[in-house]
Amino acid sequence: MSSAAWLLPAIPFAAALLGALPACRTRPRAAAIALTGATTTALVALLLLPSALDDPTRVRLDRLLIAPAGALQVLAGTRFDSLAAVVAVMVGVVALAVQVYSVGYLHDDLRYPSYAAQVSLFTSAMLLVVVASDLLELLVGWEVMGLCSYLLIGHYRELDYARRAAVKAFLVTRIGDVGMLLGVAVLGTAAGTTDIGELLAAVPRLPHGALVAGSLLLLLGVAGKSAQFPLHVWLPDAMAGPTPISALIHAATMVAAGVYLVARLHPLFLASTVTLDVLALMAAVTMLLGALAAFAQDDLKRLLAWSTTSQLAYMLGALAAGGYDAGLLHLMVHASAKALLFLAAGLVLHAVHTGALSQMRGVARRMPVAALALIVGGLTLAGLPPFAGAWSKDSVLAAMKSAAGGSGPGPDQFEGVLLYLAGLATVLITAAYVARLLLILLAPPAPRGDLHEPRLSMAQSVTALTVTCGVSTFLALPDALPSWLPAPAGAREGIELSVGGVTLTAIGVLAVFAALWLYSHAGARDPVLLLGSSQRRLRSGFGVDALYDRGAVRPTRSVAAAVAETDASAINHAVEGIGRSAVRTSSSLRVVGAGRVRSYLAALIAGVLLVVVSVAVVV
Amino acid sequence: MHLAVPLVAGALLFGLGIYGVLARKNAVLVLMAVELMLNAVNLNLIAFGAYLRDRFRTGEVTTLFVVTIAAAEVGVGLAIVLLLYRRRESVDLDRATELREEAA
Amino acid sequence: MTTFDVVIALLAATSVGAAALVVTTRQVVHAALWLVVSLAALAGCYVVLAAELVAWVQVLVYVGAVVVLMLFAVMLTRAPIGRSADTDGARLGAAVVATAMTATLVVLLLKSFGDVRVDLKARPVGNGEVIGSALFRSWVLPFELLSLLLLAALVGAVVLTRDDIEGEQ
Amino acid sequence: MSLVQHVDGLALAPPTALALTAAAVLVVDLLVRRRRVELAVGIGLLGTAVALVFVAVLARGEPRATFCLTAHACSYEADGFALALQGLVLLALAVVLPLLTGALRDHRLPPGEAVFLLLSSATGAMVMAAGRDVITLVVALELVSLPTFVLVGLRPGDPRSAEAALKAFLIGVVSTALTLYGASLLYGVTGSLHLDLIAEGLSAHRHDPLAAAAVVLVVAGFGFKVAAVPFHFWVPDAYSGAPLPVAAYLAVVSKAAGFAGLLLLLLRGLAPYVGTWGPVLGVLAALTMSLGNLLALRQRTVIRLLAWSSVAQAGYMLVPLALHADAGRKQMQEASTATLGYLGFYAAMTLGAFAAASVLARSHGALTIEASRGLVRVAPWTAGVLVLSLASLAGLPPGVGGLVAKVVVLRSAVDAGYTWLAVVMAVNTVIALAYYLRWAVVALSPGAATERPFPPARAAVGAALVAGAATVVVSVVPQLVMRAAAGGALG
Repeated sequence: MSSAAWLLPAIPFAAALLGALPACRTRPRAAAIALTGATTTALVALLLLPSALDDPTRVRLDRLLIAPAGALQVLAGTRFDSLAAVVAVMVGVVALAVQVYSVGYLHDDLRYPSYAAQVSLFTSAMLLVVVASDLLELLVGWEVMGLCSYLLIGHYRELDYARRAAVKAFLVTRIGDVGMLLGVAVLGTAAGTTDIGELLAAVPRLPHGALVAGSLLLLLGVAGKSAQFPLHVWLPDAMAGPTPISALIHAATMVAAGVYLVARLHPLFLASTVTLDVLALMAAVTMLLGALAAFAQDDLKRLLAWSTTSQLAYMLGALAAGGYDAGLLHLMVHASAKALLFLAAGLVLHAVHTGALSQMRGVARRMPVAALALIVGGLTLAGLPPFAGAWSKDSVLAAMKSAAGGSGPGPDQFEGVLLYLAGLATVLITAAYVARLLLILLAPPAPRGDLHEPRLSMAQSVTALTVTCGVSTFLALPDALPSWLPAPAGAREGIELSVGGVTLTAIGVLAVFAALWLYSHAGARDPVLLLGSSQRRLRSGFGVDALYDRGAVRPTRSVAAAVAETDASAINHAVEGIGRSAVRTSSSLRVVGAGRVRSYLAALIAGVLLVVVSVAVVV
Repeated sequence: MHLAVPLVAGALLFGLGIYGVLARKNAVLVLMAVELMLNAVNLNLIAFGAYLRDRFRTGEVTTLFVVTIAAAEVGVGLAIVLLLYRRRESVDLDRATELREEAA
Repeated sequence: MTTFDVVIALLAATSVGAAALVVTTRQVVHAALWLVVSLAALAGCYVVLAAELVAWVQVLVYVGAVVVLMLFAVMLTRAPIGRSADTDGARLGAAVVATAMTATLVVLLLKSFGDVRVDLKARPVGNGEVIGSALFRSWVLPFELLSLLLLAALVGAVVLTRDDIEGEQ
Repeated sequence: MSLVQHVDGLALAPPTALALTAAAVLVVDLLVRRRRVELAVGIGLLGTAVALVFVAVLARGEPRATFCLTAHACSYEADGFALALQGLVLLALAVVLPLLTGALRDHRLPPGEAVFLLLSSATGAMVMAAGRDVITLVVALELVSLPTFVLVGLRPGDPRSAEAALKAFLIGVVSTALTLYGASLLYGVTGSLHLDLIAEGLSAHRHDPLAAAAVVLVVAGFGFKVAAVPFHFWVPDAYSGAPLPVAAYLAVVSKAAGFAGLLLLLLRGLAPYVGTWGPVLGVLAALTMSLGNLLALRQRTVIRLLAWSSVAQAGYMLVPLALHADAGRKQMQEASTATLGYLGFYAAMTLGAFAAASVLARSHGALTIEASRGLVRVAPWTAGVLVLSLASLAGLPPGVGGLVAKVVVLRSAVDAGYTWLAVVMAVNTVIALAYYLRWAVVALSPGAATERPFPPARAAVGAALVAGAATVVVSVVPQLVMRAAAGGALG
């Protein structure tokens, strides 16, 4: 039974391999392979779920490869518990929806076969992260995901900005990955193992320094993957990829991986207050920044992207406050809501051929499926009862509140208070941008002209599926999840739901809705105008990008400029993104290779002499 | 006998060899300088052998090996120099710079 | 100070002086001849240090074979017999590096072995028989390896200088 | 006392088999006139296989030692360390030899002599792994090097080949001279040239500046072989002047031999002076990887890119040797495992890249990186091997082998307390990513239909596939490599 967990990453991997074969590169075959793979994966995940939930405390380990003893103990295996089972179902279902949807969405795209294979690989990598029993193994999935995101975001490679966005995503997450790699090295060294179970068991006896350093470095990786400040800059640009990919990246994979890692290693993070402080601050900053930027966007997909950044910060904030179940509940709820919103957004974009919100006034009135999906997803995101968002948000806020009270696990009280305040403010701003989105898309009058819901039966059926599936999950999850996912020792047990809290939040959200509705009705104005001149600043995410641009290394800027002027050799110029200084150094080093053997010899002997003298003096 | 006498002589030979290797442009002259360096090694080995009275005769045996190594090196080295001369009509090391880092 | 000191100091000084000429003379052929002097003086040192066999090998192999090879190379590459300008390059840098290296080595050697005396009267003689048996009792492996090295060097030198294999016509 | 040392024939069997094969190739080549290339390479492969069988037989038994001065000082030991490296050398040879066929035919090189030289050099590498005294190590070093200088200069009619040979030769002999001078000083200080006896002698002279200088000097020749800064200058010039398979040999077998000697010398003979050489090697490792990667960034030709990459990789392999002054047996053992393990992964992925480059060289002539555009259309399998190898070298999945190797090395740096070195290495892996991926992207992107003056040599494609398969194997079951590396007890 336990070894069946291998199937989860293996099936989509096989689909990716098959899909990469030249013989399978025709559209129908590629679609058949991708869909079969995704369906089987989702089925396996669902089949594995009941037995995992029967006894939520049980961890099923299966170690396939056992590397040599001595210096390096690398165990590769699966670690399948209720957490992995639940997240695997989420990944499997969203991936299936995305694959089905993509068949229609990329109907006229010649590169569909490779795209489908890449999505399969992406799913496989995420599932490997989910079931990995060893940090090194997890790292493999983690890196493959980075690679796939690069390929998929850059899918429209004729478009400059798509290539730029792909390189940017890759480089920025890669910066985080370096931290991650070092963190794994530090923790593995200190604990003598990289096996997740053994590592967690070893947490109490780890030296404090290694614990703090290791967890902080891991946090860097989390920030990269889950798009947290200051490494959040890649996510809004990643919208350059096809819309289903945005759904996949934003809902179930990639960004969820960071949150999943923190949940997976929750006891480790809880053991280091410094790390929790940093995590709490990072989450507080990101959630506010993301929500404000989302409100100010002019572009539908960018709005959703910034919203993802903000909501991820919410989950991480919950985990920082020790609210294990609260964070994971929000992860699930958000995954369904975001998938729904993105797939609906795809329908709208397909109809109006633009991403600009100003061109979309009222379009959803002519598109019932999209409208329904938008309303369900939007209200869930805003946290309005009876949708599950209300419960998940409230439980997150409850966890933050206890952290602010200084009780139980979590960051220091100061950071706790900050986190709680940011959380409260974010609820209201989230309500505001959701209200704005809905007002624009649903406000009368409905536009005239040739506007209809695209005849993508696939897309419609998926949206319908997601709506039903979503609604049921939304209503059922809050009840069941805590009993499914027993919190690890040290974390807050269960979910604190208070009808009072939910009511208060709901009243706040409704007040925001009403205010904006009144405002926009007063003259059919976009609520964003409320921001006045600060809109531009907010839209650019407080100019963090520009700040990076102007920085000494000018990473993103030169990548962008450099990539723009070349074709497929994007990576070539990513070099310059890492730093023109590196290339300049490299050029100046050319002197040492000027071809004269006598200078080689002189440098050689002088080098030896230098070392001889220095060791002779030191000894 | 002062052990320092052959040792210092060896160090001087070694240094002269280094000078020759670095200062000479003619490849054959560089080879001669390398021979000086190897002979400095031999002088060291023989002097230390006399001082240590090693029953395995490590110093002298190693000297014989170094002489053999030097002979093999000279054989191959001169063959390479002749090859270069046939291609370039020159044994000037400073002119053998076709292989180099490209200008940016 | 013993007679041995005087003799060996004279021989060593001859060798070093000749070596200095090897690396400074402007005439390529002269350099080869000074090399003979330097190496022969070293052979003298070896005799004083009781390494008879090594001294013989020094004369036979180095002076007899290596230097003759060098002279051949000088001729074959048509080096000018008289003074030639293109023998040297950056001499100052070379001198600085070489002097620094020598000075370091001399200081370190004197620090460690500056006051060590060796009694050469009771020295164990290293004639052919002694060294030969030491060689085959203790050092067979590198000896065998050297035979392969010499064969490889021979084949290599022949391959490089053969004219008839220049392909790609 | 017998007149001749006792010799254990079985322990010596692998290098002996290779040396005899080398001689046989030479003789057969003189006698036979037709199909000389196939014959020479075929005999070479046969000998390699026989030697490999001997290595396997020895690996199943107890460690053996022979040519002993006393019970404790032997010149040759066929222990786990030696056998692991000998196995590596032989497997690499099995890829290089088929690669050589193309070069032998295209450039009309003398097949018998070329194979003979290659096998002699490999014999030196085999003995280097098992040698336990400085004389044997230095002679083995020469035996590895001298034939390769000739092989580098073997491209007839090409002055660049002669220049490459000259540069490699001069830097090689000067490094050897430094090593020999250092060895003579070590002999003076410790009274012996056997590694274990040197270690005893050095323990008695803890703080002798002369001994410290000797330690540095004696490492020089091995620094040349592994291409560490500042002995690396010959690498790009020699690789680009040499026939491609010879460059592959230099990058893998010759480098492996250098590391074998370096590990033996440092961890066994010079262990008491770890406080001296540990930090030095840390600095050298950082310089080597940084310089290699920075210069690789700007290369436009395949060979120079691979050359600088091999310099950078040598830097990574030196990292475990950066040990602290109080490092004990256990740490040294782990350092040896880490370097040896990295070497194993490195060999597989580098051979893959070189084999792919050989196929390219034949089908494109000019070897710029740009020339590999569209390779995926022309030769999909070769492109696959190339991309896999590059991903491995960069430490990216699916080349998990490279990732494991990097983690092992990184971990050893953190273990030894060299956090700064770990940071330098992490930055370097990011830089390296750029040039490896750039090439991979070019190879994968569609390009103009390329002209192909030659069809790709079947042997070269085969060699590429073998190397690619090896990379896949070490990526799927990295513990194979690590176990072999960990078996290498250093005495």
